[in-house]
Amino acid sequence: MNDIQITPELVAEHGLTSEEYERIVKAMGREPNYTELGIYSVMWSEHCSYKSSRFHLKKLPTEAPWVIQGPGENAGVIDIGDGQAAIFKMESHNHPSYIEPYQGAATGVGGILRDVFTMGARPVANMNALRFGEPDHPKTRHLLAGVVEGIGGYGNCVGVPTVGGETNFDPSYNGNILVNAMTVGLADTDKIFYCAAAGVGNPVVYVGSKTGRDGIHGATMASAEFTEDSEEKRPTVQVGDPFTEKLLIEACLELMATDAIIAIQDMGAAGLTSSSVEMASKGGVGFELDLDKVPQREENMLPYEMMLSESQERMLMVLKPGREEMAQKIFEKWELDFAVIGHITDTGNLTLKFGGEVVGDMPINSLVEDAPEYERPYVPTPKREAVDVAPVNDLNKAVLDLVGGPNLCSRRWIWEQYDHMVMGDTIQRPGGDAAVVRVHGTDKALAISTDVTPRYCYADPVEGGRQAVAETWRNITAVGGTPLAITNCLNFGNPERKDIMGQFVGCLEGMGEACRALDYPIVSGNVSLYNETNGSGILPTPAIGGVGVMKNSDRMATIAFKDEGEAIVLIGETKNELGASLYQREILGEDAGAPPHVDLALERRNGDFVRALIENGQVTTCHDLSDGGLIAALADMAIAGGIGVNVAVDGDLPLHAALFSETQARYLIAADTEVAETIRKEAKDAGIPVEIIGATGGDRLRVNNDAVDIPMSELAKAHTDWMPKFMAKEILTTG
Amino acid sequence: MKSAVIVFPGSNCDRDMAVALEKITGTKPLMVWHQDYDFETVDFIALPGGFSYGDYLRCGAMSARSHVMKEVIKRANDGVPTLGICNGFQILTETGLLPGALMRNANLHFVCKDVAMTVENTDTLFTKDYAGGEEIIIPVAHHDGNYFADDDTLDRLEGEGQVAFKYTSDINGAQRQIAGITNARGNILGMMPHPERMIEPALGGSDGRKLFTSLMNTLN
Amino acid sequence: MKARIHVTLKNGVLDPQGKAIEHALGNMGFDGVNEARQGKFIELELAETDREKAETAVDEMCRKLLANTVIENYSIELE
Amino acid sequence: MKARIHVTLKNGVLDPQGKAIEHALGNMGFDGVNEARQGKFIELELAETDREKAETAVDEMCRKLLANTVIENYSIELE
Ligand SMILES: Nc1ncnc2c1ncn2[C@@H]1O[C@H](COP(=O)(O)OP(=O)(O)O)[C@@H](O)[C@H]1O
Ligand SMILES: [Mg+2]
Repeated sequence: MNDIQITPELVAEHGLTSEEYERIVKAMGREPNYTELGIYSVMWSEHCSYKSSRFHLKKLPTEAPWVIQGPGENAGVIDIGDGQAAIFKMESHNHPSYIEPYQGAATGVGGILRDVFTMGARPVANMNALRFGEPDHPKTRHLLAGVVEGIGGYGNCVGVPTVGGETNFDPSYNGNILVNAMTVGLADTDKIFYCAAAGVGNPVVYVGSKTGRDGIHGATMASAEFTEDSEEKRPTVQVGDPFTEKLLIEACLELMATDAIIAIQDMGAAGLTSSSVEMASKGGVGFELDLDKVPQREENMLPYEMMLSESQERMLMVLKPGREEMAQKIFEKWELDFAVIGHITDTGNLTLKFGGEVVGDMPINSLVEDAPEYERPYVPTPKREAVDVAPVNDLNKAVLDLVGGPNLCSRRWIWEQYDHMVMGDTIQRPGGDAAVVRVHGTDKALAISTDVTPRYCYADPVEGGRQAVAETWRNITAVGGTPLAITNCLNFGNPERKDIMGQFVGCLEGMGEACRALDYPIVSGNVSLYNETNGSGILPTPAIGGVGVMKNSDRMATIAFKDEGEAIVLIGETKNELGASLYQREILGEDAGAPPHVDLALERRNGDFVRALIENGQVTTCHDLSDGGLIAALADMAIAGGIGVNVAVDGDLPLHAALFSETQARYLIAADTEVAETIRKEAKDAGIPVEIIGATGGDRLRVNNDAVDIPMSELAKAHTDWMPKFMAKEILTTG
Repeated sequence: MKSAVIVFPGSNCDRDMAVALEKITGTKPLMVWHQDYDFETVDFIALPGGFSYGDYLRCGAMSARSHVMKEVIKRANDGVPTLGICNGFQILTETGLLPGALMRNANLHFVCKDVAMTVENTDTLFTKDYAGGEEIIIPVAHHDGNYFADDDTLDRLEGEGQVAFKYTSDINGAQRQIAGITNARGNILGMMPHPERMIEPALGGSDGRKLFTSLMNTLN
Repeated sequence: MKARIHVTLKNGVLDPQGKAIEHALGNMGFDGVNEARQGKFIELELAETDREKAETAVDEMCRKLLANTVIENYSIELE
Repeated sequence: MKARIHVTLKNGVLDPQGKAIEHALGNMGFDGVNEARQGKFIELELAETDREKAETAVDEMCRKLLANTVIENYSIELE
C-alpha cells in the first residue's frame, strides 16, 4: 500500500492544499509515503490542528487561582476544595449525528466521557446541548428521536446520569444539527493524570476494544485500492459499545489507583495517530509502535487503516517499566484487550513498524508544531440599531404560544429518556436552571448548566458571546452555586467566509470579556467549523458549559413555587429590549434590532446578591430571566410548583415590553412576605433595582388584573404537551 | 444484617444499593464480584440495577448464566432473602427464580421518572413496614420493564399474593400493571422501580426506606 | 460450519417492536401490512465440522442462552 | 403473503451484541464458537397477493424503515 503513488488528486482527497503538502515535504525532507500522508492529513485537519481557530482561542482567559489545568489537556480541571477537583469538557458530534443520529450521538457521549476519565476522574454527570432544524422540516423528528435515544442508550448503560442540557429549533440547523455533549467528573487533586509521555524505553500500552476499520477518514474512501470488498463502501459511522466503555472506566480507575501510569490518553478523533502524537509531543519524546501488536477486529488491516481508525472505547498509556503484568491482570479482569504495542524512544520521531519493516517515520514536532495556522480574514458583523417591536392584541395567546411552543415548552419528553438519577447524587433534576449533583459522600455539590442564545450571536456576536457566558453564570447562581469555570463548544459555519469568521472572532471577544469580568475562566473546549450546507451556515452557536460549586447542598434553590401567598421579588431593572427576542421571532415572525445588552458589572452585582440570599438560607425559590422574559419565567415557576400567581407591573414600559423584554441580569425570587420585605430593603441598600411585583396563589397566571389571565391547567397543558404531541408523529423505528 | 451486593460487568446501581443498605441497616454490604462465587454466608442478597453485559441479547440473560448466579440460585432456594431491582429483576426472571419475562417497554422508549405504585401485599419480608394498599412514589429507570406472563401465571400470582407492587397507571405496558413480584415462598422479590433511589428527601423522597427497614426488622 | 438461528416470540406473547413496526408502516402509508413480528437472527461460526455434533451443541446453546424459552421459540439451520 | 426479512450489520461494523454472545458462550463452556453476529428478523403478513408488487413494497419498507442502511444490510424472502 505504501507504494501507492502520491498524486495531487490524492493530496486533495486528503483535504490538504498544495501549499500544505509542500510544507509536509519540507518538514520531512522527502515525500511522505501513503501512510504518512494519511497521518499528516488527520493531524493537520481542522479538527485536530485548530488551524483556523488557534490564533483567536489564545486570546481567551484561562487562568484563576482555582484552575489546576486549563485548555490543552483532554479536559479542564478546577479545584473545588478539600483536595477534590472537578474535571470537565464539552465536545461536538454534529456531523456523525446528522448521518446516523443514534450512533452519532451515542459515540459523542462515549468520546466525551473518555476525555474526562482519561484524566483520572470518575464521570458523575452528562449534559447535552442540542440544536435541530425547524420543527416542520421533514428530518427534524427523526433526528431528534435518534439523537435522544442515542444519548440515553449510551449514558444510561454506562451509568452516568444525564442531568441537563438545552434544546433549540431553528431553520438554520435544517441541514446541520448540533449535538454537543459535556461530561463532568470528580477526582482527587493529587490523582490527576496527564498525557505527556516520559521515560525512554517505557512501554506504550493499548487497552480497550479492538481496532476495526471504523470511521477511517472519509477522503480515503475514494481510493479504489483501499477495500478488498469494493462492492460496499465502508461505513464512516462508528458504532458505540457503552458496555465496553463502562468496563473501561472501571478498569482505568482501578489501574489509576496504583502508581503504574506515567501518561494516558484516550483515542478520540484520528485514534492511534493523534493519541500517540499528542503523548509524544507533550513529553518531547519519540514513539516506536509495532503495528502487528495492535489488537485487531478485522483481517488484513494495513498500517494506514490502523493509524487512522476511529474505533471507539480505546486508550493508550505509558506505564512504568515492570508494571505491565499487574496492569494486564486488571484489564483481563474487566475482559478488555491489553497489549504492549511499542515503547518510548529518544528520536523525537513517530516510527511505525509493520511486518518487520519501518512503514512510517515522521518527526513528531512537524506533525504538531509545523501544522498550519491561519489568521483567516474576517469582517465584523455590522451593528444593528435598536428597533421598536410591536405589541400584540392578544397577550394570553402570545403567552400560550411561547410557553407552549417549540422553544420554551417542557423538555420532559427528552430527559425522561435519560437516566438522570443513577449514582444517587442528583439533587436537582432536569427542568430547573442548573442541574445539581452532590459530590459523593460530602455536603458539597456541583451546579452545571449549558447555554447559548444563537439568535443574539447572529444579531451581534460580541453581545451574544458575552450573553452565553453570562447565562450559564446566572443559571448556576440561581440555584445557589458559585460559578467557577466554563468549557465551550464553538459551532460555526465555514471559516473561509469572511462574515462567518467575523462571527467567530466577535463571539470569542464577547466570551473573553465575560469570563474576565465574572472571574470565570475557560478551562477546556472544542471547535466545530464548516457546519454549513449549500452555502448557508448555522446561526453562530458558541455553546457554553458552566460549572459551579455549592458548599452546602442543603442550601439550594429551585424554580418551583413552594407555597401560596409568597411574595414575588424581581431583582434587576427591565429595559425595553425586545430586539432579537423570542417574542419578536416567534410571535411577530421577525428578526431585527440589537439584542439585549449585557452589562457585566450589573450581572455580577445582581448575581452575587441573589447567591448570598440562597447561601444564607433566606431563599429557596429562584429563577433567572432569559428567553421569553419575565412572563416566561413566571410561567415556569408557577407550572413547576403547581401554584398560580398574580402580579402587577407598572412603570414606563409598554406592557408587552415589560413582559417579554429579555433584559439581562434579572432574577425572580419567591419568599415569605416578611423575608421578601427584608430582601427588598437589603437590595435597595446595595443599590440593586428591586421590586415586589405580586404574590403566589390561586390557579391562574394573572398580570395587571386581567391583562394576562390564563388558567394554570391550560398553561401547564400547553407547556407539557407540545413536545410529546410533536414527537408522537415520529415514525418510531425498532431499536 | 449482613448483605451482599452482586456486581456483574455492567452493573451500575451497585454503589447506589450499597449506599442505601449502609445508610439504613448501618452495615456496609459485601460487594461480590461475579467471579467470586464462594462468598461468605450472608443474611440477604441484592442483585442491583444496571446494564449487566450491556443488556445485549436480552436483559439479564448473560448474568443469569454466570457462575455467581449458580450460587445465588442455590442460596435463594435455601431461603436466603434475595432482592432484584430493575436489571436484578430481569436476571431473576431469566434464571427462572421468578416467573415471566421483562420485555421492551410498550412505547419502546427508556423511561426514567418517579412513578406511583401501590403496595399489594404487606405480608412479605420486604413490605411489612408499608401499610396495606399504601400508595408510594419510587423512580423507575428502564428500557425493558414490560412484565409478561401468561394468563394462568398472572392469575396464580395475583391469587397467591405474589404481586408485591403495582403501578397506579400504565408505565411500560406491563401486564396488569405489575411492578414487582415475589416467589411462592416469599423470600425472593423482583421489582422494576428503584427503592434505593428514594431514601432521603434530598433525592426527592423517602418512600423506598420501608422496603429496607422491613427486611432489617424481619432479619434482626 | 455456520449456524443460522432464528429466535422468535411465541404465539400469544405481545411483541412491542412488532406492533411499533406495524404502526409505523401504516403511518408511512404502507397499507396492507396485517401483522409484523420482530425476532432475532443469530449467526455462529463454528469450529465443529460434524453436522450432528454441531446441531446438538447449537441446540443446547439456544436452550441455555440464546432463547428465553418462556417467551421465545428458536430454529436452527446449519450450512 | 408472508415476507421474511433479515437485517444484518454490514461487514466491518462493530457488533457489540455479537461480541458479547461469543464471550458468554465461551464462559458457559461452549468452545469453538469463532464468531457470533446478531441481526434482526422481521416477518410481515401482507395483504398483497402479487409477488412482484409485494417485493417492491417490502424493499421500500426496508430502505425507509426496517433497516438502517448506513450500517445495515437487508434481504427479503417472500412466501
Ligand atoms: N437536551 C436536554 N437534555 C436534558 N435536559 C434538557 C435538555 N434540553 C433542555 N433540558 C432541560 O430543560 C430545562 C430548561 O432548559 P432551558 O430553557 O435551556 O433552561 P434555561 O433557560 O434556564 O437555560 C433545563 O433544566 C434543562 O437542563
Ligand atoms: Mg435559566
